[in-house]
Amino acid sequence: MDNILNQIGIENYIFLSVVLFCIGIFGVLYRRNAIIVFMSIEIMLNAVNLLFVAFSTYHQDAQGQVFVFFSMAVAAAEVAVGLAILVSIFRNLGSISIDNLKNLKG
Amino acid sequence: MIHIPDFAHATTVQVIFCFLAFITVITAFLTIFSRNPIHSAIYLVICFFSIAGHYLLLNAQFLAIVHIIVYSGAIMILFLFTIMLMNLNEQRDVHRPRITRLGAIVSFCLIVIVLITIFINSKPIVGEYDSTGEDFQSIKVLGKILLNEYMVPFEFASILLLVAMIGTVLLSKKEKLNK
Amino acid sequence: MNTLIAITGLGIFCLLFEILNFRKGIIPFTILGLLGVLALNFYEFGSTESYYNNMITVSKFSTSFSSLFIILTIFLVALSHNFYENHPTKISDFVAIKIFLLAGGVAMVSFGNLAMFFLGIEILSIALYVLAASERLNLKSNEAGMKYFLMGSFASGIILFGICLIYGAMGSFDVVEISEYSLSAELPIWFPIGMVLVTIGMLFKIAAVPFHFWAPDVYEGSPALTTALMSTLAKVVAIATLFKLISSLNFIPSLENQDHLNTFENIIIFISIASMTVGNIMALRQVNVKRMLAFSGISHAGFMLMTFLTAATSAGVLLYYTAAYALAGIAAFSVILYVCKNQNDEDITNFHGLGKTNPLLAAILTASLLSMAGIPIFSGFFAKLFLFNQTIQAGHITLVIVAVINSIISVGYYFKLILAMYSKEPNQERTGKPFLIYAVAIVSITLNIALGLFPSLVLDLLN
Amino acid sequence: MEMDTNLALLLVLTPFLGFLINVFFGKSLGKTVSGIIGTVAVVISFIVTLVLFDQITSTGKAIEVTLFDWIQISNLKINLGFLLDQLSVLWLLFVTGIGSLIHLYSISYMHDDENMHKFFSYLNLFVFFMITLVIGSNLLVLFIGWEGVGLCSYLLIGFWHKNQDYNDAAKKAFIMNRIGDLGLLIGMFILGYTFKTLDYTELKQTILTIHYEPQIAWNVSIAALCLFIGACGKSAQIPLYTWLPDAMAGPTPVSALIHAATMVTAGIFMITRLNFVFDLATDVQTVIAVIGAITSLVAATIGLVQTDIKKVLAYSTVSQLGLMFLALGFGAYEVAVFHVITHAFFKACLFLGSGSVIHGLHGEQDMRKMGGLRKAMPITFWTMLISSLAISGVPFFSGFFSKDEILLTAFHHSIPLYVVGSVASIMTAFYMFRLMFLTFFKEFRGTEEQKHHLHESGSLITIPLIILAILAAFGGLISLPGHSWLNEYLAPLFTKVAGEEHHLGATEYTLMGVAVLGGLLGILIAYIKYFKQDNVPESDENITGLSKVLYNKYYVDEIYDAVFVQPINVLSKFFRDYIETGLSALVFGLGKVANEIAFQGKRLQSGSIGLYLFVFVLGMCAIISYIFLAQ
Amino acid sequence: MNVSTILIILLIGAFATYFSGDKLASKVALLFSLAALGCSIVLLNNYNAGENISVINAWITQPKISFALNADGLGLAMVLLTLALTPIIIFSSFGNEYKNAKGFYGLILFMAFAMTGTFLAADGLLYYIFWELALIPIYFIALIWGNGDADERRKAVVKFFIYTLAGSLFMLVAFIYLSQKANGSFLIEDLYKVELSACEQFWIFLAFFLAYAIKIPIIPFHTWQANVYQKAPTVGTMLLSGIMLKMGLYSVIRWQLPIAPLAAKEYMNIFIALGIAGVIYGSIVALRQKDLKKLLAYSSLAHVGLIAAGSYTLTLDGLRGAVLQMIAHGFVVVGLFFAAEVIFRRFETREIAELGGIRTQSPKFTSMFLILVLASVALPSTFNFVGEFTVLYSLSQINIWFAVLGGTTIILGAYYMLRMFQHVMLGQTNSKVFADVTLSEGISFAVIIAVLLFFGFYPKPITDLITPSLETILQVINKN
Repeated sequence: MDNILNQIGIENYIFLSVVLFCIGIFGVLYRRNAIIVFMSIEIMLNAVNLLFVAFSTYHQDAQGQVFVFFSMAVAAAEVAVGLAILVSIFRNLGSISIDNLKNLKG
Repeated sequence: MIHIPDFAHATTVQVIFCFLAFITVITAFLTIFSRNPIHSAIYLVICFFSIAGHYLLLNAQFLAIVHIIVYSGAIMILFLFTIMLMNLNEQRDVHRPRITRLGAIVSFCLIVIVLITIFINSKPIVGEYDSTGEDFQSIKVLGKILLNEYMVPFEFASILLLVAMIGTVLLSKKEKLNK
Repeated sequence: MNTLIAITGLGIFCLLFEILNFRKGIIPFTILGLLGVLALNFYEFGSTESYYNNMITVSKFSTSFSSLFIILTIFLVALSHNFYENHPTKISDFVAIKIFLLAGGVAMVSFGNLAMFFLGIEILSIALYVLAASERLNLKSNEAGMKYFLMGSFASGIILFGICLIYGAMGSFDVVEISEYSLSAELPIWFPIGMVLVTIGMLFKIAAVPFHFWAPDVYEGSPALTTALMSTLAKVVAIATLFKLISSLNFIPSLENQDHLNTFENIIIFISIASMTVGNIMALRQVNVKRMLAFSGISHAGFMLMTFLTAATSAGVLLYYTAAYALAGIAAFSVILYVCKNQNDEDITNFHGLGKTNPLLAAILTASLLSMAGIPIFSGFFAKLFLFNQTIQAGHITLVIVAVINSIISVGYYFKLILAMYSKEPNQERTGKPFLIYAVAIVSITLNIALGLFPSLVLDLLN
Repeated sequence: MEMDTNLALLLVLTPFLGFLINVFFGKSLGKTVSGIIGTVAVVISFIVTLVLFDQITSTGKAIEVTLFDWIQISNLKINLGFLLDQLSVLWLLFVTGIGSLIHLYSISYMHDDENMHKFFSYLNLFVFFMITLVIGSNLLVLFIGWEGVGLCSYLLIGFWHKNQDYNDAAKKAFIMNRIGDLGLLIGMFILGYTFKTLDYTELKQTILTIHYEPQIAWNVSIAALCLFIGACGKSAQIPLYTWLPDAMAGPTPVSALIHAATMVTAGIFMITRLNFVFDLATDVQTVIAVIGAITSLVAATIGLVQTDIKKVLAYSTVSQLGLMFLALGFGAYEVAVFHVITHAFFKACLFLGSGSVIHGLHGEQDMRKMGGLRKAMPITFWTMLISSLAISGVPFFSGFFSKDEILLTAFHHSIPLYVVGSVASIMTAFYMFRLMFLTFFKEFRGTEEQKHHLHESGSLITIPLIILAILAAFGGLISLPGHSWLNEYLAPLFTKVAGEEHHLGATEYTLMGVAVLGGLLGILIAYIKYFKQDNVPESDENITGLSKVLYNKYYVDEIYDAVFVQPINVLSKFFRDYIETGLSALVFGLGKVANEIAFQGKRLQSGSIGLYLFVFVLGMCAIISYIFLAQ
Repeated sequence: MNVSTILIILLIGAFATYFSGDKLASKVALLFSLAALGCSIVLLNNYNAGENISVINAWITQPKISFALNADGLGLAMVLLTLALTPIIIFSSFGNEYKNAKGFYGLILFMAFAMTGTFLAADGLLYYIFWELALIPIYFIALIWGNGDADERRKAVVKFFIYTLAGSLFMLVAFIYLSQKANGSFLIEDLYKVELSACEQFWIFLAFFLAYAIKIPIIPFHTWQANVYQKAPTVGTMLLSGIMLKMGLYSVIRWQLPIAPLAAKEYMNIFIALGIAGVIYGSIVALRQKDLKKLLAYSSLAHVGLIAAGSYTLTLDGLRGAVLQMIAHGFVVVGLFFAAEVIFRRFETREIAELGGIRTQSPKFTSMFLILVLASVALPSTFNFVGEFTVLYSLSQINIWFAVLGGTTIILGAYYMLRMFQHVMLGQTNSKVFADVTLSEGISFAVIIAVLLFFGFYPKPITDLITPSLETILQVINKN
């Protein structure tokens, strides 16, 4: 079976995931809505996952794909905990804008 | 060296890749720029699907399925659920100060430029990508690796999920305060 | 490996205790269990083995740091008794989370595969997010949890990206393999980039400048015991892990091969100086003790980073420094827990007149602060001494001089607290002498002083 | 040898013992007993001195006593030891002798003072230190005594310590002395460094045998100059003389003993002692002569217009000391010593006499309020008259011989200085008789109350007066021109052919005549002005012109105050208020700067996650680009 | 028996005092301090008999740090000074009531422990540890039992602590650097043997100088001094001025000069000049002080300036004079501060302007005070004269102008001290009652005065004790 990377090139995958990763970073910085920020973080993680798979193909090695499973587990756990925190903030504050979280400073 | 796409002689795979990449990037941006969180979530789902498409393109079918199940199926539902629970709509989104946006854009450009430049400057990967022809990404192989070599991390991931579970319970459980 | 299994088992037992409705015994049992684990860990000391396809490698480094983590966890669990008095239904959760956190920490220093490292750091982080936000009705706690979570998962993303690039370069997650490949001349640039990204992520965890902003806010907002945990256990785990990453992946030799070493060292020096300076100067104006200790922790992170300049030989120094710092931190926090119980905040005014109302605890807090400031006979002094010794040996005398100047600045705020205790009039009555808090404070400060009197005990473990 | 040691110790320690007894038990012993103890202590010393004197005159050999090593300095060895030779025994004679008389006098004089035991203890301490000064075998032991007598002078000037003016005077005396002491110390350092010894005998040996190089000659000159500064301080020479008149604040016996007869001659003693050093420094000798002459003239002019009886005597003392230095400057040490002795007699007598007057008037010292005391106090009057005649150089009184020798010496060396000295002598005669006329003649000008109580003092006061008057009258016999016992006695001390006996030729007799005439002229003017014309000095505010300048002592005190004291005080305030505060602020400033940075930094720590992440990303970019793009 | 016995006695004493309770604390502390003094005298005898009373034990292997206490004549002399002054200081405080006396006296003994250790330590790091340890007790003594406005006091004390710590940390860096040159050893003999280039010596010298200049203090590093002296309780002031300053001066002789002799020789004149500038500056500032303790502080500044100048001459006389003067100054300054305390006990003030007229009420006290004042201005026949003379003599060997300028202390010292004496003790009888000195106060004074006068006439025992070790140090200095 031909390696698909011969047609696309690993660089392109790297660029794609770098851009995607950076979009995630951008989202985190750009949005004040905590939910969207969470989503941006998910985009970052997915960018990495994509790269893992690409590298896995590049090395013809399954470990990269296995790692993606762990990464997914982590993402799920993070989202669960994050949303739990978000919910309790929403209950206390009535808002999920991270701009309202400025009590601790100085 | 950067691979300049040669659209005239593009293979199918290349066209699909470009298309998927385009969708991924656009929907990712749309996720961020949408005013309505629900729209964001929808765009994100599309984005995840396109990433699953990439996985398929890379011949990682099992992973693509899992990806769709976990992300689109579980995580996004969790998001949507929360959004609806909080009854968020676009009016709720507070005004973003210009300086924030500027900062975000600046840092975005900066990091993209830096990373891309580094990768471009780096030694190009020369030659053919070797293909052993061995099966390395079927469910069977993955299962073997995951449950043989990676047994400990696999178990350890369960601890991670356990912690997340306890944590979530801890954060949401009401209790009688005996003060 | 056995240690890790034992710890995990202990965590699950803790959860079972809740089901069995045996809350009262949970803390004594856990402490006993942890002592058992500690013994087990000692038993493992000296052997160099790897388990399960090299997922976990046990070495002197990992066992000695694990022992330190276990000891710290014992103290933290002991402190939980009084801290969670008002949350009887949740106590098993809290204890279990701490135990799992310890498991994450142990995994982080004994990883043989980057997957273990990543999972370990995630367990640690998620447990910390939960603990930070654990006072669900307290907005400050919520905010702290949220901040920590957002920034922490951001950092996790970066670490993950770094791991991915390392994998891309090496085609493996195995530490041994990576360290072998990393010495080869034909190395894609992905590897150093990946390493740098992982390093940045870890620098965030240890709160080094400019990735430190979360620390003061989170330390201030979190429940005091969580702050104690973050500033002692979590910080120590992170720095030890980063040290292990950099040294066991042969990162520095590989940089040397590619003529990047100089710039990398400059970065370390810069971050170290910046952390020390920012931490110390910012701490000067703080009135919240937890916040002050957060900045102090930032500055100590700067000091600890100095060991990276001599990574080949400085593992013992790092162990000593972290032990000295963490023990002093535990002693300080146990006093803070006592003083600020039933207070809204940890403002420095709460400490007024402690020297009169409670001379023993005041003395312990003073001793721990003096240790952090690096005054002789406390182990903090020897830690700095060995650190400076190493660093001067490596020829970075300017860095040492900056560190010295920073030590001087640090005295300024440590003494603010001491002054408050001894030269102000007491403003409140404190009753009760909770046994466990006293015990933890006394034992930890005694250990600290013992380390100071016999530094070779710890220092020679890793030499 | 053993015997000598014991004698020397007895000599020194008896007054010290007296001091200790009076300090610890004086109060409980009662005034009279403590006075007697003090006196007896000095008398014993006097007797010991007589024994020693006898021994010295018979054997002609100096007695050296070494007690133990005192200070170790690498190339110097300093013993605590005594040297009893002709010079020191001679000095001891009048120190202990006059000391005994004054102690005796004080028993009566101080009887009304509640702290009489203290007075005696101080006096004894003074005698102790003075003896130490005189008999020390090296410069450092001399220095013990030197500073010790300064201390006693301080204590005794400020004896009436409730009056801060007196305390000021005491302090001034001590500090001016200390300026001199520094000179002395420096002189010692140079000597020690050049000759590796401070012991008189060894020093003399070394100097006589050493090979001369310009450097050593230079060192010796500087050392001599420094030593002379020391002598200036102690012996009240220009520019360090202003303390002596102020020192009259102390009780009169103190003025007699310390500020006339003994302590102030320490400078002369020291120079005489080190004559072999000064002989090598001829330039310095010239300086000494000039300073001595000027001092004698300046002090005499000031003395002309003073109205305080003790001040007159004080300036007279300064003037006479100036004359002694004049003699020293010409290397005529024995002449100076001769004048020291006669001066001790008549000046002590004058002071004690004035004390008697003051005692009789219950503390009044202003001559304008005296007058006509001749009848009420005949003994005082007669003894003082004798002494005044002596100081004025009236022939055949002791002062005539000694002063004449000085002027003679001066004439041989330098005519201008001779003239200055002579003028000073004429003035001396004038103001002394001015004093006599104002005090003892005419009508009493004080209050009725005082007049009522006028009486002659008791026998304890008059006996010392009489003895001193006799000595003042006949003391000159020890060194008659042409046949000087004193010169022979002192001869072993000097390196030069001792006291070039002035051939008594026509010049000498002419000069003698001139001096006598000058003295008589002074007396005559005083007679005309204050007896014939019945002038009384104006009250303070009416004094004008030159006499105002003189009355105010040429404003030297004010000048010193403005030039030295005030600047130091201003400097002190400046240092205290600005430099100290500034330095302190500098240190605190560093802390403040750190605090200010912290304050600004707190604003950066704004609590905004966006900002935090922004910095995070920027930091990350910076690190990555530094590592990978910086090449 | 070796010198560690003294340290053990003092350390045990500190704890025993703390646990003996408030009532007994002062007596227990006195007892232990006297025991330590006795022990040190026995050791002195043994030392003079040629017995080896030094200790050396391995402590930390890597870097090589030993628990090495070396008792040579110099060290013993300083230890004797410390241990002789400690009982006096403790005894002098019997007239005061202190809150929490057990802590107070415990800290005093602990400080004596640390200072003794500093004087004995023969390992750079051990020395440094003791040096720093001595700082902590005095910090608390000044902070808790001090007087005056609490805020001002805090400021002064913290400044003092940070300032002195700042200096000594640079010394630590120098030590580490040196040990590296000495193959990881901190032992003093090894450090003496290190061959350093002129440049290295310069920096090391400077690092040491910073530590010592602040501790001694030499101008312009003295700004902490006057305030702390004023604010600290008198016991603390006595400890600081009587003993702690001497730690700095001792260290100059023991550590700084032999380790960096080239630099010491090269820059000798500058450092002598600094010391002498301190003499003049301190004296002038002292003139116009309003507070008695501050005045004494500045006088102390002047005196230690002279001692420092003497040490930097690098001559045997200079060193010997410096050591003699250190001991003498230790006693005098303790006595003077005690006098200030005696006045304070009766009048509750130290403002010079508010004092005066004490002499009529208490001649006994006046005499003792006067003797101390005179000793302080180095009247011959007091111990101080011996020291000052020797120092000035050594200065004159370097340059006569140093001696002249340094000698101004004789004049200016007399000026400010007598001025102070006049305004504090003399003048019209004070309207407030000045009770005569009590027996215990009298004993303290008497002991100090006896020491000063005895050694003023017979300093030989001390000179003989210190000279051999000073000669050894000079040999090290002049080795190349």
